Amino acid sequence: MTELLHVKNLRVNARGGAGEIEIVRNVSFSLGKGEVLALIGESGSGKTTIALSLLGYARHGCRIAGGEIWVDGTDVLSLDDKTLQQWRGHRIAYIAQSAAAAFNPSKRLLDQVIESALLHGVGSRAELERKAVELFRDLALPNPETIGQRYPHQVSGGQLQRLMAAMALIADPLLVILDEPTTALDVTTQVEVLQTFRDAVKRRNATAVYVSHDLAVVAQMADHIVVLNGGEIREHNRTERILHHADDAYTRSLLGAARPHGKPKAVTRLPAEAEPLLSIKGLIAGYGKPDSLGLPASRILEDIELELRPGQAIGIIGESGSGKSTLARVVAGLLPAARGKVRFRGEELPGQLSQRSAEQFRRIQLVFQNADTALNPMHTVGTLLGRPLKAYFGLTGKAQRQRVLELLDQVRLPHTLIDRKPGALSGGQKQRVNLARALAAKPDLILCDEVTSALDTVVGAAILDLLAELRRELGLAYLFISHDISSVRALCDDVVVMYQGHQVQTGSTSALLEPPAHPYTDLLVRSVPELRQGWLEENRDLARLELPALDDYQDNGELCTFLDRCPKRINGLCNSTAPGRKTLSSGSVTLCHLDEEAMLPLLPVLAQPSAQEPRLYKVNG
Amino acid sequence: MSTHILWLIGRRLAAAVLTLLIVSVVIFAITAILPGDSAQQILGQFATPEQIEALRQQLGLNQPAIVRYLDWFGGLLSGNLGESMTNNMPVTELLQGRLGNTLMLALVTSVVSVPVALLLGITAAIYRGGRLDKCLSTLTLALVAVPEFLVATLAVLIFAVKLRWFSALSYASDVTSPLAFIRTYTLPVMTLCFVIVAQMARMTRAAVVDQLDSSYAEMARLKGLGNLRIALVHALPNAVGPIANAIALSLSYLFGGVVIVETIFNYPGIASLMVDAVTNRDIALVQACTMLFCSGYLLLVLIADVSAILSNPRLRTR
Amino acid sequence: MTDKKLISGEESVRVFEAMHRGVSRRDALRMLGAAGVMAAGAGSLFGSSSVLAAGESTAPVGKRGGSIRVAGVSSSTADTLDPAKGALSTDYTRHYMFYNGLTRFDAHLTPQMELAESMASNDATTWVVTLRKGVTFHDGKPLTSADVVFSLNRHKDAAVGSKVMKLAEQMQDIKATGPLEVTITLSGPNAELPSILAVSHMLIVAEGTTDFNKGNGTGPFKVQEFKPGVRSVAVRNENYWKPGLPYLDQIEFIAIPDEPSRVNALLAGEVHVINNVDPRSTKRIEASTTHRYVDAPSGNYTDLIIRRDQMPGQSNEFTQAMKLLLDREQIKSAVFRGFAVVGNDTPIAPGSRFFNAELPQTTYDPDKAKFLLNKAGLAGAKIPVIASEAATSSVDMAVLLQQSAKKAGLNLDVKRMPSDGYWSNHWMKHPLSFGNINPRPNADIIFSQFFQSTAPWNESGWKNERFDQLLIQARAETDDGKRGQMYAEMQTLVHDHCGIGIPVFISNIDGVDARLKGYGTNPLGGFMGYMFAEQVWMDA
Amino acid sequence: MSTSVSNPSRTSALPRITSPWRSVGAVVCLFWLVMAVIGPWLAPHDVGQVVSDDIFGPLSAQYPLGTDYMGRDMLSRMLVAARYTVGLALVAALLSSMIGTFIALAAAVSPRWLEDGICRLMDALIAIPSKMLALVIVAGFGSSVPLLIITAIIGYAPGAFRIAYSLAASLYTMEYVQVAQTRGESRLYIALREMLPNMLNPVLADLGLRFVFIVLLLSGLSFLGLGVQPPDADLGSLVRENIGGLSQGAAALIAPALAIGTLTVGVNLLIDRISSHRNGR
Repeated sequence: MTELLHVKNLRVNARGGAGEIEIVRNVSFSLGKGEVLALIGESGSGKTTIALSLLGYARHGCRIAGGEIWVDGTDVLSLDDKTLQQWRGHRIAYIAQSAAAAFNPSKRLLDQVIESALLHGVGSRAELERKAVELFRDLALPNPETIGQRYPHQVSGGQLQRLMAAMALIADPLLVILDEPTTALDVTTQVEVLQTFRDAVKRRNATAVYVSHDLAVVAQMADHIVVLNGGEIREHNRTERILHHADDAYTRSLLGAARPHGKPKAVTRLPAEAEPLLSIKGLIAGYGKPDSLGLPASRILEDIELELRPGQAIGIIGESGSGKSTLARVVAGLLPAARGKVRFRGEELPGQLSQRSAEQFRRIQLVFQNADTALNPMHTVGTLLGRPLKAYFGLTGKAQRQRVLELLDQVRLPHTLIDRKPGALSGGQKQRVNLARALAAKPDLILCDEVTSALDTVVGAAILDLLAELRRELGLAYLFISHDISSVRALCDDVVVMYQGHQVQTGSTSALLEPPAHPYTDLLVRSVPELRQGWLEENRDLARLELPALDDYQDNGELCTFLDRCPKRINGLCNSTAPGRKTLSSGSVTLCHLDEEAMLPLLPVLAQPSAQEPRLYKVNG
Repeated sequence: MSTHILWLIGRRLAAAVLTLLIVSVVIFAITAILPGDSAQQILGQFATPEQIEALRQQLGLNQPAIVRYLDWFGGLLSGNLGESMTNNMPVTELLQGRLGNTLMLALVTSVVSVPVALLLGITAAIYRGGRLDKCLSTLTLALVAVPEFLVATLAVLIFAVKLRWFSALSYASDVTSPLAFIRTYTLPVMTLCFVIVAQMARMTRAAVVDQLDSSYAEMARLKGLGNLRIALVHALPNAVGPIANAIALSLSYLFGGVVIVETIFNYPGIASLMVDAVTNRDIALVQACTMLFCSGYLLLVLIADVSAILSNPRLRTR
Repeated sequence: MTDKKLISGEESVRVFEAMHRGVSRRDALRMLGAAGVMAAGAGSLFGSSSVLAAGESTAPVGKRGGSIRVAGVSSSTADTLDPAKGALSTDYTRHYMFYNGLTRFDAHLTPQMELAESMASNDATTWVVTLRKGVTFHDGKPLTSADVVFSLNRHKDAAVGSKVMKLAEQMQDIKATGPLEVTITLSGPNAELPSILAVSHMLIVAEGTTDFNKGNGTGPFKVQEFKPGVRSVAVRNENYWKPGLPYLDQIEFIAIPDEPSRVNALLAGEVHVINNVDPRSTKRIEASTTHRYVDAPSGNYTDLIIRRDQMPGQSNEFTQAMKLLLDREQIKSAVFRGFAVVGNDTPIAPGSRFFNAELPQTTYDPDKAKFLLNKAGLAGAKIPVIASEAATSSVDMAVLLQQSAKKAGLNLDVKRMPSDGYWSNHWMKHPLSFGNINPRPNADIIFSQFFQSTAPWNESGWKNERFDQLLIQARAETDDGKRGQMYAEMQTLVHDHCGIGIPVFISNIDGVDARLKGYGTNPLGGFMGYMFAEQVWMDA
Repeated sequence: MSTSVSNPSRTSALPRITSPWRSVGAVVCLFWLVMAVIGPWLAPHDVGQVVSDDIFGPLSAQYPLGTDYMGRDMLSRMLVAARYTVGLALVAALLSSMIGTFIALAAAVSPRWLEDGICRLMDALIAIPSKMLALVIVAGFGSSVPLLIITAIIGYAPGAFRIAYSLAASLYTMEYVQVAQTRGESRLYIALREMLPNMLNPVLADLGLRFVFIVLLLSGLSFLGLGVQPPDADLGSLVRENIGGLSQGAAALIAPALAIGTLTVGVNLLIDRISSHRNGR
């Protein structure tokens, strides 16, 4: 196989406060024509920096300090600006992580897709437009003829990502660079996009560099894997070799973290009749002006029923937009419920913050997903943790400091951090501080809103472990909101699956993950890529589900919200009446018309996960 | 244009009316507590108390301020801006010619300054961090700091007195040919440009830089587009919102803020009319001018907001 | 002299020049009276107008044609074409373009017959004014006695808001005693009536005029355009009653309040005449070959007002000390760059009629002032002194006074007030402040308006019985020598006791295009005493 | 209404400027600050004293900055003027920024109706041209130093409000603010401790421009015959009163004009440095 890409001793420096720091050190690798190479590593490993270097580009504050990058016999780094411009988008194409951000919001999609090729003289506008439509069709985009006339905000995230691929492929580049192209997508969408990417790459016999932090995804796409850490190559090998016989310790730790965390921790359950800590009944909430019935214009949560006993952990799982964070906001008092009752320790929990008692404030703590925005960047760790101590317990001075140090111990942070500001902490440290702040209140209930999703796999796993430990030590109850099934599984006793504001399934964690289940739960669980090659091929059906035909119907807002995507929908039933709650034999409650038989998987699962290759329930992030 | 935008404009107009109402009360209150009234001002240095009393009676200044305000307001509702106290001319008549002049000066200044400001701002943004950017930044800052009467006087001295290229005075009524137009407008427009270009350029730069730092601009670079094309075709349309707002703020200066330029070039505009009106305590005229300035300002901001919406397909097509 | 039956323009000049030189008042009155009596029957014999014009100017007769642009100092919506309301030099200048008075001032402030053919009185109390025949207003209406009665009576109506209401009140009765004859009865004798009638406010408007913006007068120019606060355009009145006048076809009159801009506009050739030139700008005008400046000494003064009815001005020593602290020479040189005449704390300018040259000149003497202040117990006191741009150069003068006062151990605190509202809110209302008085045509008017105990504008609030008696006596005194003595004594009283310090009389400086001819000076003010319009021509 | 499209980023109008430039800013500011403090004592002559017959005199050993339109020593006048301009403009700029920011914070944490009311009132004040407002106030009440400051505040605090409000409104939706809310913190605490520290950078950048505007306002007022009481003057008035010397390029005119220029550029460079320093931390 001819060698298309050869990277030799690549070095990239970043300007820092005290001179330059090397962020990519002597990286060398090569890639044959028609092959796919994956760059994998955690944040800060230099994988994106290397990918951008392949285009002769370094971000603001960085510079390519040395090395050679040979693409098809030309050293990209030796090209002048003009020629480099000609190369980019023409010979080397780039697919960015977040298509939503990488498309210009104020220009039509088609114009953006063909812009680069048009400028590089690949063809006339008409030719290129024709070609774009071809590509759209190839990439399984709906309405390929007209979708190009839309603006970025008018298409979904998965479609944008595919449009980005079309933009990259339209000039038939020698080399395609995919930078975490599915990371920002929901798990069910990710499968579809991965399928189309894989097909498009295979069909064109394109050479690609695939950047990702997700081994399971990479396993589906790449022939070779380069494992990066701290700007250096730790291991470079064929995919199957890395997956099965990793040489490097670091690679093995990555693989370890990517595997699901052990079985749910056995938690001493309180008797069922114990008074629930939190109970939610018939909750409806949303945003916008209330109508004449007092219902908000835009309803986010519909008829939520939930009971959380002291010390229990309930996972709330669903895609973005499913309303899971809104639920946390209602409980925290940031959003008053329009209907329904929320009771805490047997007392009704007022919807307005101003009506809540100091005790209620203290007993319920909210931990946000993104510690960057949840921690005031201008306060030190000491202040961040000291304030709740003063507010709740009146602790000041020495006593306060003492307790802050205890809290740092509790979240396994060194005492030296006490005077630092969040900006000087790592992502994991920030999340620990975020957690410590909640613990400072000695709460009964912590609302965890996607607390691990912004973190690297290894760090996220550590936070999960910490949460589990704290729960054991302090008897905390969690409302654990996540889109990541494996973290929920690792931590929670029960799971609530949400879809577009509806609670489609509720049950114990173990019951949830096995059929029978709500068709959406089924799709969700099966869409998580597994850490083995060939999984994507086996699950082709997930990408293009054949949906049973439906007669015309009118949605009065009460029909099943999953109707338009449901592979098991029943004409005449699902499109005419609202689904009701149903208890399955496993104890799970679903919101679906189907009976248990019908809920069994549509297709037999071909390959059951083996012991060596446990299923990885990883949605994204 | 969707109903959404119409609805938004409608709401804005309603808020603008409310704002104007507040402004009129504020202005009336201020002029009411100013020492002296128009009777004293009209009669001047050598007035006798009897004369002042008689004139007050005649002008209705003896009534309480609230009654006078309501009178004025009633007149306003019936479309009557009132009469100037100093020379008994209807306020509308006094405004007529001058409003045209003010708008003309504002228009010419905008036509010159906006492109220049955009050019400077975008250039600085493209070369951000570079030497050119720093020079432009320091230069614009220094320009902001020069008092405009100095700029104006210097310009007159050089271009009108020494070189005799342009006219030292600017009379809208003198303009009969394009050449006369240039002679008349060059110097005041130049002075005003000095004042507002710097600010607009800085804002433009900031807005464009904001966009150039975004992922889509990086993507455009990785697609092989040149700096200029990225700035103009990609960043600029998305920076329209903040830029339009900055331009609106700067241009609103061209209504009320140009009193010094009007004085030096003897340009009969509304700003100097208002200074007169304040001096003469001519409340109807003060109110009318203020209402004009504020309406102008509110209108510009509205236009800026609407153009921000129109430039953003997400808002436009909602 | 008394034999003369007729009085020509030439002669009238002679009469008033004679007055200046000290011809007895009675003689002069007789001269005028006789002429007036005769003129009633022999109006047609009155010499040609050109003779009258020639009498005023020795320059060669000018060229007709041409239009000029003139820039004054202020323009606002308060600009008016109603002579009664004229408040500023720009108003006066415009009024003299469109209207005529019964009399007019010449370059020596001597009243000349204008619309009046004659004014006759035997007792200086009842005056018979005979009007010129065949004079028409711009709208074609002939001038009659009714117009004069209307014009003069207006001033007495408080609702009109006339600026000369006080002055007009002495005209107890004004009635038409013939189609071209008006009889004015004064409340007391006043031989100065002809000069009172020459002030711009007394210009004659058509009977029943309510809208003055048309400027319907009998003057040399007609209104083509009048926009308050913007400009006025005056075009030649082809039917002007003075044959051959005016010379110019058109005068556009604007205002440029900013002095440097005004000078720039002149030097750039945008305007042909400007007034109120800063003495510092004369060098620039001098440097231009196509321009010149006209320096006109005047009776205009900016005065330090020491209220005698309040502390510390109640102290004679303090008042004297303040006058001694005015460094007149420095004010003349530093503030006015020499374009001023040193004053001696009396309102009569040196060189004017009745100027008391005997009075010892007060000079800057900080030591004596210090002694006086110590005596008054005011050493080291801190006293505010109020000034404003509204009173010409008063701020600079106040600062210089502050410096001088320091040497006498007096701490003055200069407070600059905004021009806006200065006259109504600050003028004469503080123990120490500055005022500014424009030139008045004669000593009687100045003394009556600003120094009589009962005068509303008795700036310093002093009360001097002797002065008040002398003022009344002087009006009725027909012997010129005696009158001169009276005025001299009054000046001494003012100099010694009044709280007014007049450091200098300020010259008016106009800037003119060198092609403009016939441009002279007048002590009344710039723009040839506001009356340049019909006298100048372009020699292009 | 118009508070809506206020992009906070506009406040960071200053580009990052590299280090030698930043020290220039600090040095210039320090220079002027020192001048403001000790300047009047350094003045060789009294500020109102006529020392020379020569007006608009050139630079000379005797009068290092020449003489002014009355023959006064320009150096002495400049030294006094510096105190006024630096002190007055600095105090006024600081106060307007502070007041604007605090009103903005109050509005952001207030109930909806109050927030709307405050915005409307501020809008009205912004809509009135500041020079006009200044004119009306100073014309009416004279021009003492406190009144000049109040005038500048009324004129410029609404502008500061506008920028601060758009910042505060977006900060109010930040998660750490929500955390504080769910902790039951008072509005005052949230405004002062959670939001304010995060607004300081853009508010500082805005302060720089506001300072420039206030210096200009003072000189503009002196053009209209208002401003600092004589014989003292601010730098703007010095430019104004000596404008007659423009045609001969008098030092009396150029010196204060240059002073204003260096002062404003210096202040903005310094502020730029402070904010980037804060960002770095």
